[in-house]
Amino acid sequence: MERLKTTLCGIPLDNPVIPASGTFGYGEEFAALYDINCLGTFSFKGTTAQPRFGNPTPRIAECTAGLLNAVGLQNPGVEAVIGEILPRMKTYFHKPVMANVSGFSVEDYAGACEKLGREPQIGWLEINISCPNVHGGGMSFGTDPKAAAEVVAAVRRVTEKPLIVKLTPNVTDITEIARSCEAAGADGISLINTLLGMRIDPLRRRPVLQRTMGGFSGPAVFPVALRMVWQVYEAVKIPVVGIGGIASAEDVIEMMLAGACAVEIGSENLVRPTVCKDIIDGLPAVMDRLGIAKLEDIIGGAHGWEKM
Amino acid sequence: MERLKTTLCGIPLDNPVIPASGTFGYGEEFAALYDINCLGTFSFKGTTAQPRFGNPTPRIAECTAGLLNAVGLQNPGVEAVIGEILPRMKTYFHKPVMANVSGFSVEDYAGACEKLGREPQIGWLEINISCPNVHGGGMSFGTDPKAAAEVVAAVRRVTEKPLIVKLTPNVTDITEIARSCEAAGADGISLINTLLGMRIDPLRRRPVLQRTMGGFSGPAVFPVALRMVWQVYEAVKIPVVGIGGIASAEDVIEMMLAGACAVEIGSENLVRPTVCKDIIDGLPAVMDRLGIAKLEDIIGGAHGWEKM
Amino acid sequence: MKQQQLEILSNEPLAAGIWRMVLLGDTSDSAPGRFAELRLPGEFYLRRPISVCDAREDRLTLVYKTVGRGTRRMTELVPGQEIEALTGLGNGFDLSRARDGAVLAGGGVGCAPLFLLARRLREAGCPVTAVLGFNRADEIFYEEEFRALGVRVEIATLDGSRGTKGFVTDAMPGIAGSLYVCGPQPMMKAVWRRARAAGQYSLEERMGCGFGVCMGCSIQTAGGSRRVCADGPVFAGEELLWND
Amino acid sequence: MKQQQLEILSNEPLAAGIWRMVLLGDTSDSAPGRFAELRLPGEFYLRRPISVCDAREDRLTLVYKTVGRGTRRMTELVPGQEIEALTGLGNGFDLSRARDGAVLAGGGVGCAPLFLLARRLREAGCPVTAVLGFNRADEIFYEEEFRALGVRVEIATLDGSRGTKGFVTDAMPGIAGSLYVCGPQPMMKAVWRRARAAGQYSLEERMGCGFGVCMGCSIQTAGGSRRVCADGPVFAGEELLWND
Repeated sequence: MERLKTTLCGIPLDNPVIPASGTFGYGEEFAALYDINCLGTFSFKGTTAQPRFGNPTPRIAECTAGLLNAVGLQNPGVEAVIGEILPRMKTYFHKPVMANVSGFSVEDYAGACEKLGREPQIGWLEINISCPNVHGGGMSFGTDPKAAAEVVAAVRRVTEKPLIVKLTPNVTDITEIARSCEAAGADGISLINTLLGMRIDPLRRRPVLQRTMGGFSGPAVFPVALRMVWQVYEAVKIPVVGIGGIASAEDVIEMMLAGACAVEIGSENLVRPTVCKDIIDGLPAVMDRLGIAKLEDIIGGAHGWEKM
Repeated sequence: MERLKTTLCGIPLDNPVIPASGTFGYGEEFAALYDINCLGTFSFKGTTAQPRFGNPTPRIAECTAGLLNAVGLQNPGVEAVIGEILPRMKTYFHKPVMANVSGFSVEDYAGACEKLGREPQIGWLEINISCPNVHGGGMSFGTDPKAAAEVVAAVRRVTEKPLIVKLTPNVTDITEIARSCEAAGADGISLINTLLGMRIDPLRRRPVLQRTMGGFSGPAVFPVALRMVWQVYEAVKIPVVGIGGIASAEDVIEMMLAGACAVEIGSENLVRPTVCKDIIDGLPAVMDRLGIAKLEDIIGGAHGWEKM
Repeated sequence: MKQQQLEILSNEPLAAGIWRMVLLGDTSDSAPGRFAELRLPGEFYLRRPISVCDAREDRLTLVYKTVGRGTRRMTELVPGQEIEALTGLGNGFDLSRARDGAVLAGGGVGCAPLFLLARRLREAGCPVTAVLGFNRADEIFYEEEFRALGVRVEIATLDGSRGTKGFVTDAMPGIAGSLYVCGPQPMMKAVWRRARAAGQYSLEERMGCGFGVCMGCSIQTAGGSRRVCADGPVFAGEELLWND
Repeated sequence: MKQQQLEILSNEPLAAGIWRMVLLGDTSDSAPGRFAELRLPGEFYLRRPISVCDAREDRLTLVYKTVGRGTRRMTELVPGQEIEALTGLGNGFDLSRARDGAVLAGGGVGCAPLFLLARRLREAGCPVTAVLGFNRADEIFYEEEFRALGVRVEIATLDGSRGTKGFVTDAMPGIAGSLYVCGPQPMMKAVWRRARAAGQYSLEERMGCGFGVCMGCSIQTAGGSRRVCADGPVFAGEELLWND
């Protein structure tokens, strides 16, 4: 449908709906429920240079309108992703896919990105400098503009593929990090990753998560995500992908009005497995009600309202 | 009831339940619904040196499990609070009360605190260095450890009353600010103030709030608040007051297990006006179910669980 | 203010985009111009403020416009369901001002609170004229109900599909007696410009609590800041700053 | 996996802290040892995984323990209500392993999934012994239902208020045939230590999605990492790392 089309770093998308990394696996479980080729694309499970088991359980805690996770980047490693998973993915997904990459050093990121960047099905590399669930990795890059720039610059040198940097919201000034990534050569910014959160089991008098804290996501974080998308849209010129608590077609439109050219849907996939398809199917009727002809027309459309 | 008693900076409280500033006015509206002397105490509407009307409307936006506000410290100013409001308050509230103070300069804070500190009914001064809804004030003190320390030190010089500093969660490292306030002479830390958030009206294609962004509060923020209370409890030796999304007796207990010696209840007062009384009444049964004899026994009780 | 459980007796469309809900409960504090705050089931955190359209014995009638997710959800509530409410909120209209007669000017769903006002004024023997403005004929509601009270009714529609074509002001007779106004901001401003007389205006504003503590709905007036929910929603025209 | 609306037919207490819910829907994918994820009304974000206790034609029986807010909320659901569910989750028990006979060891609410397993085994003509352990006599459920299938039932209670005093292991006969185990971690560990034989163990773990995508319930096994929800919940005893 023409009116849902959008573009992400030069690559056209049939629609702006992208399942977020860590909530969609490699798409196989969802492909059993619906044809996932209806998606704009999807961002597959965060990949690291080496295979990782992740953190001990419990890794999950429930919250009002969301959940905490402390999975800790469980994945089979970049070699297995390229050797085993991508060949299989071709059989059920026929569009460019987004590879989400994490690391513990600049070299980790660059190494994994170089390898993944060579794979033809990979359309975008999404660099996760925001994982709160691993020691000494991920999030520490995302809270320091200099460290973030180093990672981006190193990855930039090893691939021509569009480079999207996924930011953590656990910072005082998100625009500082975003600008630093743009200056270092990023082609896009996606945000937000999870807020650092915690729950305690009052009966056992200990944290619910074995790792004490975890990443908080779900509809509860939507207002924080929307605010940061708005701020980053004003701070950088590269495209912004909105992530955080999206659960309906209306939420997608709010994110796009704030400045997102596409959106990623995370937690909601876990509790309503067909949510992405439902949102794509539901968008035209919501657009009609709101007087929106084409989604591309409204990207950033709520900025500058004071002057109207 | 003996088992609910706690202590805040040396002053005994009948229970840990404290309505939070900005959600309880000066208590009069609630006193019409129930006897507010059942409360531990309450923190009254944020007071500034000069009267303030605050921001233009709309000042309120709804969110999943919470709301945004951009009230902007509307209050009649410290002179009117002392001259008109406190004399009336004596007639319906018979316990020490907490005065919440905001400002736009170090002198503002010190001036208002000096005056309020002399009032006999004021038990604690709660310095709000975290208001996101005013230009050049509040939150900028709360995001910089040095500026926070300056405010605290200045207020410390003008009053002997217990000084509680209310922190913003919109920072990369909450413990840095908390330690800085402790070093500057604070007697306690209360947290969290609101998360900076935003909503957009998709029909009118503009932010819902006239001021674009506002403070996000409600049950949605509880996991973030709990995490920060946990972190600050480990970072400082002074008492911690837990604030953020508390809506039930179970939430109070979770906060106390994380390290809070008392809690403030905010947004929930707006939608369930009797919530504070309901929680106080409900605590004993919940404590029975969880095997808690006295609330004071569980403060910080979930720390060190790994060693057990 | 009273916190109570109300039982839904009926909930049905009244006109295009306008619904009526009748509830069973204590209506002793539901005076003309006051409102109730309803707690909706589901994901809605804040209550919904809805003004009282009528209150008779234990029947509370609320008329509402479906504008967002919350009011759309309200249309799904069915008879027999209970709904938690704060009732008796706001100051309400001052009826003692109306002596020789009253003119009631309503715009759209703002006509609803004027109904209980009209009924009470008529019961006191006061002659009442109601000027009711709508966008189109299919949005008109309660015309016959007003007439049945013995109220003179003038209708205005923007597209001319019924009554006078134009705004409420185009259908307003010369002001005779007290003026009571409720409707969208531009409509009330137009009435104020036309009348420039003492009159009571019922405002609408996004609210947090609805009972005066959050300062979410504060406005500046000639007499200082006022809370629309607790000091209003009804204000004297000369108190308001019309920005003109 | 199937996403479907189930209608609640009944929901009642079965023993101390143990409830049974019978639902109407498609049970074609509800094999022994599998589970359903229920979406609760209200403030609960994650679904609740509940293992299948019985499935006959269009009746799905779930037995659950009230441990937290979610399961307490479940007890408030009433017949006639619809509940959204993902059904047919997990691998389930492998019945083909049971030839000469089966021993089923259950602890507390972990006895529930053993019931459908016992029924299917008995229907296939397999002799079945069920060793059911509880804390106290008032927590025992389904003892007669197991016996009615022609199952030999041994009861153990921790406080000795019924059957053998002690753990399930204290009431276990010499293992004859295949072993199927479901219960709390310490109980399963005790059974494993006692048996050290091939056996199938049904694990419990906090889950995010329940269908294999969030990696919330991953465990390390002898054969590498496994997702309890999608690769399990049933694992061979020798696959599991018992930390002993």
